[in-house]
Amino acid sequence: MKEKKHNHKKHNHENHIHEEQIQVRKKSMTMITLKRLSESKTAMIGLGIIILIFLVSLIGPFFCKYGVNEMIMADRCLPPSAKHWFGTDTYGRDIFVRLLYGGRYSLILGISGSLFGLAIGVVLGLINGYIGGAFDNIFMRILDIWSAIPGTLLAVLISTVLGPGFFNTMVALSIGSVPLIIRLLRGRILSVGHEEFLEAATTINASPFRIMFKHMLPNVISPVIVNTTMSVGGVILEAAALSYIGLGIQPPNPEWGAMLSDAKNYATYYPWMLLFPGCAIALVVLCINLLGDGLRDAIDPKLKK
Amino acid sequence: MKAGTNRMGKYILNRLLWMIFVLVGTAIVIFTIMYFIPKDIAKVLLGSSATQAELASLRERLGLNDPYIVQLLRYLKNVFTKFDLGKSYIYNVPVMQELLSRIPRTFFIGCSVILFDSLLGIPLGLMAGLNQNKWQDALCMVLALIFVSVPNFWLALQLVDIFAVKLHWLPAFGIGGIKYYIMPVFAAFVSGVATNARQMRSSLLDVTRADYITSARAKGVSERNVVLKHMLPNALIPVVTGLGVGLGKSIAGSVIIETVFTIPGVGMYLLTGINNADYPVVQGSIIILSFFSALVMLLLDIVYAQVDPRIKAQYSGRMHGVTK
Amino acid sequence: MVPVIEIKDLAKYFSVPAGKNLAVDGVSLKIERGKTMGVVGESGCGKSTLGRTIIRLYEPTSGQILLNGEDVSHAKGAQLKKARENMQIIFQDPYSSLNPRMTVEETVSEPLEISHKYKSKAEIMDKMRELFHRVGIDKRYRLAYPHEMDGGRRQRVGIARAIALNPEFVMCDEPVSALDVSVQAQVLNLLMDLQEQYQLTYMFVTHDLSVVKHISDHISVMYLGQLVETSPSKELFANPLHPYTKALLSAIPSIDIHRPMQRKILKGELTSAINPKPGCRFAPRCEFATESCSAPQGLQEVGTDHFVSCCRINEI
Amino acid sequence: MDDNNVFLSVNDLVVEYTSDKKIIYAVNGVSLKLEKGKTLGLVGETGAGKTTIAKSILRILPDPPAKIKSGQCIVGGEDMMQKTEKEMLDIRGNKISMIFQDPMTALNPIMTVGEQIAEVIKLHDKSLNKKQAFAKAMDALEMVGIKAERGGEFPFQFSGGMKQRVVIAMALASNPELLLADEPTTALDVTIQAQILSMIKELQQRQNTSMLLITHDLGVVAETCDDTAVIYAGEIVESGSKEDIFDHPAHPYTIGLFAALPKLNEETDRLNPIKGMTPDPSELPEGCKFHPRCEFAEKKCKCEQIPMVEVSPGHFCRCCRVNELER
Repeated sequence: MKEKKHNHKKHNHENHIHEEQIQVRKKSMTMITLKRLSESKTAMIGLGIIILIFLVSLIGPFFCKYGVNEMIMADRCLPPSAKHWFGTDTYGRDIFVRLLYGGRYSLILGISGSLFGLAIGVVLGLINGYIGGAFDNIFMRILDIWSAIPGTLLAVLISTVLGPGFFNTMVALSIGSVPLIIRLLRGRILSVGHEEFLEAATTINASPFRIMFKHMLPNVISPVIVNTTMSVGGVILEAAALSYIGLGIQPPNPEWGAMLSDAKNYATYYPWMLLFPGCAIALVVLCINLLGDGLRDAIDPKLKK
Repeated sequence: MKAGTNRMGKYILNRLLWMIFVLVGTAIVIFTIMYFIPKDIAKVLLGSSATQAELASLRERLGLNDPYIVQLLRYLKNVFTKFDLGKSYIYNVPVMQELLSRIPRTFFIGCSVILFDSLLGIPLGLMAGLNQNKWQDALCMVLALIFVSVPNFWLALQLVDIFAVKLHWLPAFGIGGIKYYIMPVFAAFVSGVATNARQMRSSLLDVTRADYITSARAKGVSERNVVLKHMLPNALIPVVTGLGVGLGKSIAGSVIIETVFTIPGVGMYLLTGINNADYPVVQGSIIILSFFSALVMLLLDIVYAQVDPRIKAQYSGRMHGVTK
Repeated sequence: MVPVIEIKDLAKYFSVPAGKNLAVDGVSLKIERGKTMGVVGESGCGKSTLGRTIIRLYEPTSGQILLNGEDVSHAKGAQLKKARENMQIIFQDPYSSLNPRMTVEETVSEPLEISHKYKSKAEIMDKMRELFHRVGIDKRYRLAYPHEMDGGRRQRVGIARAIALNPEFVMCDEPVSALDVSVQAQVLNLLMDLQEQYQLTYMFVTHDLSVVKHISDHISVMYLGQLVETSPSKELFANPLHPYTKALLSAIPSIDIHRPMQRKILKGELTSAINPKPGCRFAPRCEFATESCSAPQGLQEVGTDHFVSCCRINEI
Repeated sequence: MDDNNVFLSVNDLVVEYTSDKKIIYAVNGVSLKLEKGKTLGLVGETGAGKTTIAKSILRILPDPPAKIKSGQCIVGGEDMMQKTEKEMLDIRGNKISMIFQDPMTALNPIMTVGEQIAEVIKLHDKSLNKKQAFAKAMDALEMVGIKAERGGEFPFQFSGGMKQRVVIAMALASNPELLLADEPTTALDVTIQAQILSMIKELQQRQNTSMLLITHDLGVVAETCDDTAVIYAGEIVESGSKEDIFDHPAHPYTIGLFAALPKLNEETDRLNPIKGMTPDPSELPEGCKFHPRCEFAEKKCKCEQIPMVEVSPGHFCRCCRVNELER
């Protein structure tokens, strides 16, 4: 049953290639993970809603009859109706339209803040993992200090110093997440670091750069990716909190936290002003967490069943 | 057992030294970030109408003309030898004095939050993990997911609306008796409970697969004791670590929660400082909050060493292969 | 003839919290072309460290490594690159020795690409096909990932990677310990076939004495970082002299049920090579130990190519 | 084998695992017999179902994913499968004990070894108070050659061999009638393996314990066992006395195993490996599970359910061509 085309090169130690009828399929770990992820209903619902919100917040405003900062004095403080789906605020601005615009801020801020932190963390973590030794000792002490200042406080501090603005807020939000990413990476590098394929790469003269990015990174990154996915939700919450206390994104920009801050004094009389932005934040964060949970289960399926 | 206490003493001493190191480091970092504030403080304080001479004399008085390193060392010396965090630019009151009256309130909220986080989160996670894929699990995890997703200040605002404004059960803001703290603490601990429950569940599921659990079953240990004596202590180890992370969040959260409930704590003070560009206040508040966080971390480290004997043993030299 | 590998007084120390770990401490040996040197010893005796130091995965603390007579012990840059192409390694654990994120093809072609010896993609593909054939991997596994293959096949991929650049010296670090008996025999045969065809020189590190006897021409026994006995393979099994070698040989469970081995059960355990006292490191477990054993020991020739490090060798 | 003297008898045990919607056929109708005070060696390669059998006897397989489909495990006349969970608690660690393969992970990392041994002693002798149980645990430690004063130490303070001694002390602390030893020396070095094996042997003889020794190492079987059963892909392919199997192996798989082994007292140029690999337990071949690797395989090997044949008194073999192949 041996394959015919092999016979011309018959060799004395070929007896193990017997009856290989199975088709060898190419399935990388990434593809297996994605397939498992796609099988998780909750994760897919989460992903679907996030994409939907993102698209609607990008395209939606073009189709709305109200401008984002368009104040209609006659329509102040209206409850939800067919005209204003989610009601209007104290300046007569349409809350639905503002929520759509605000979705861009929240999502982009959440994603870019997490990615920025991820990038810094990965670079520092990899360099530290590769050098190791005494450098690692000193680096970990620095990290101890870095993480001793609670993340949100660091964000408050940095946005105070840098001042408001989208980029500044993003930097402020991401700095606090870096130590955790480095720790996660370090833990993984320590457990993978002694694996023999890294030694093998050294013996075939692979460059440090190649070892770090081709051999080490793909094998240590998965818990970091899960963490980053989850942290998008955290960053959105933090961004909202910053705006709420008057830092970060500033009014009249319709950031969801800033909208809550505007509305806080009228909650008793006009509950919709508070309800809709809050629900929007909770919904987006919930969906991101669903996706993150699904991703974690897909990467580490042991936890599931 | 004498060796045990000795080992513990060594461990605590080591952690204390580490904490002092971290405190100094934190102070340096915070000072440095504040130093690079791109505003001319003298101008902020005196307004745009001030003359050059006035500005210069104010800068001189505040020591702003000294080089960075001199200012830093002066600040560190004041903080660590005199417990002096400087004077508020606006009110001209020592920051430390103002903070002392506020610290207990913030610490009370912070400690209650950590307490409830662990007292509620751990049993919930345990229940979920032990009933994996059953309705209890599903219920806990759905609740946990919702709770981590809700912004705490929004929850706080809704609570005020319901319990204070509509039902008149609880005071909406300010300080007074214990009932002033019920809503703030609740709003602050909800997401921590959820985080802990999720962590507890996953670490319990990890432990379930461990070989020593099989070997405990093979000894004839009842399922109840397998859980209580073998699984739980081992599963708690990562949860205790997680508490440290949650702690940072809850302390930072105090800034927001105090704002919502107008509680005159460290967080409110910090925020007033930010709004008034009163930088000694900002700096002092953040340092105090970080110190508090470091202190609780130290306590957690000690708890951690109690749960995991391997930590303590590092300080006695009696590990396998390192003996003699 | 110049031996392919010769090491002189090689030492590799590691700093550990408790002091210095003398993982390899003054080891000298040579391996002739086309021969196999077996290195046996228990876990923690430094046999793997020795092999890894020789192929320059670790920087030696002192001593010399001669590759075809050329000192490569502190080689750097281009010289090190050239030396590494000539010295390869086959690992113990086929699960951790292959990058789980790379296909078989990527793993095997990587050394070919890095070496820049092949000008085009086509040449690399040709060479790779030849390698697959040599080690007996069906080319349908080209695009498979390690997790899709069993231990035996993974080990073959590891072997293909090691011989890709036609090295002269291959250090085999327990290459069959993780495999089942039936597959173990397949891999051992493959290694011996390759040696025959390409005149490979092996250093075969293992704890399994029956395997090492089968494959080696020469055997060195290590204990806590030092050689205690080295001899031609047959001679060692016929006439073991060091008390540790004797105990080791007698400990092998034999499948001959009618002639049970006279068992010598060693007391105590292998400790560690951290801050050892001078003298024979085996003495605390040795039934013949006397005061003279606490003096530093050296290898002495007791027969043709047969060296033993024991001061009481003539008395026992 | 004298049927009256049989202490452990496993009859037609079938165990399956479910994972990712696939069914893994781990144990497919295994029957074993073991006499009082004797040792039965169960030999097989990775994934052959050895450990699953031992865990089934103790009923400690995690369910799900594992499921005991059918079969009996009769120990001292009582079927373990019929016992309630409460009755099993009294049996585990008392009447039947188990030694695990990996001593590194088999001990609870945050309990002292003394506590862990005392736990099993106190569980099965309720009359003892904490102190007495601890004192007995110290005796058990001394029995396996560990100084009693180390009882207050944690597992990470012991080396691998020492940990395995602790595991053995734990298993033997309450004088079990049946000991299930799952690869007790695989993770250890040869000289330590020799120590541990001879110690197990000695303690077993002293307490007249019956032992099921699970291993992949034929050498270990040769040295310690009275009877032998060879398992392949969840089926016993050959069983009999040690002499039957080692002197007259009958099944092509057993013969192949011996041939693939490098021998100490023979000079061979090349080994004779068994071709191919062990089958995936979720896609077992029809008929004889070994036929794709067997050099004697014929058409009938591929479709029939092969029964056990008695080749000589007490020596059974699951091969339909065994009589034709007889030398």
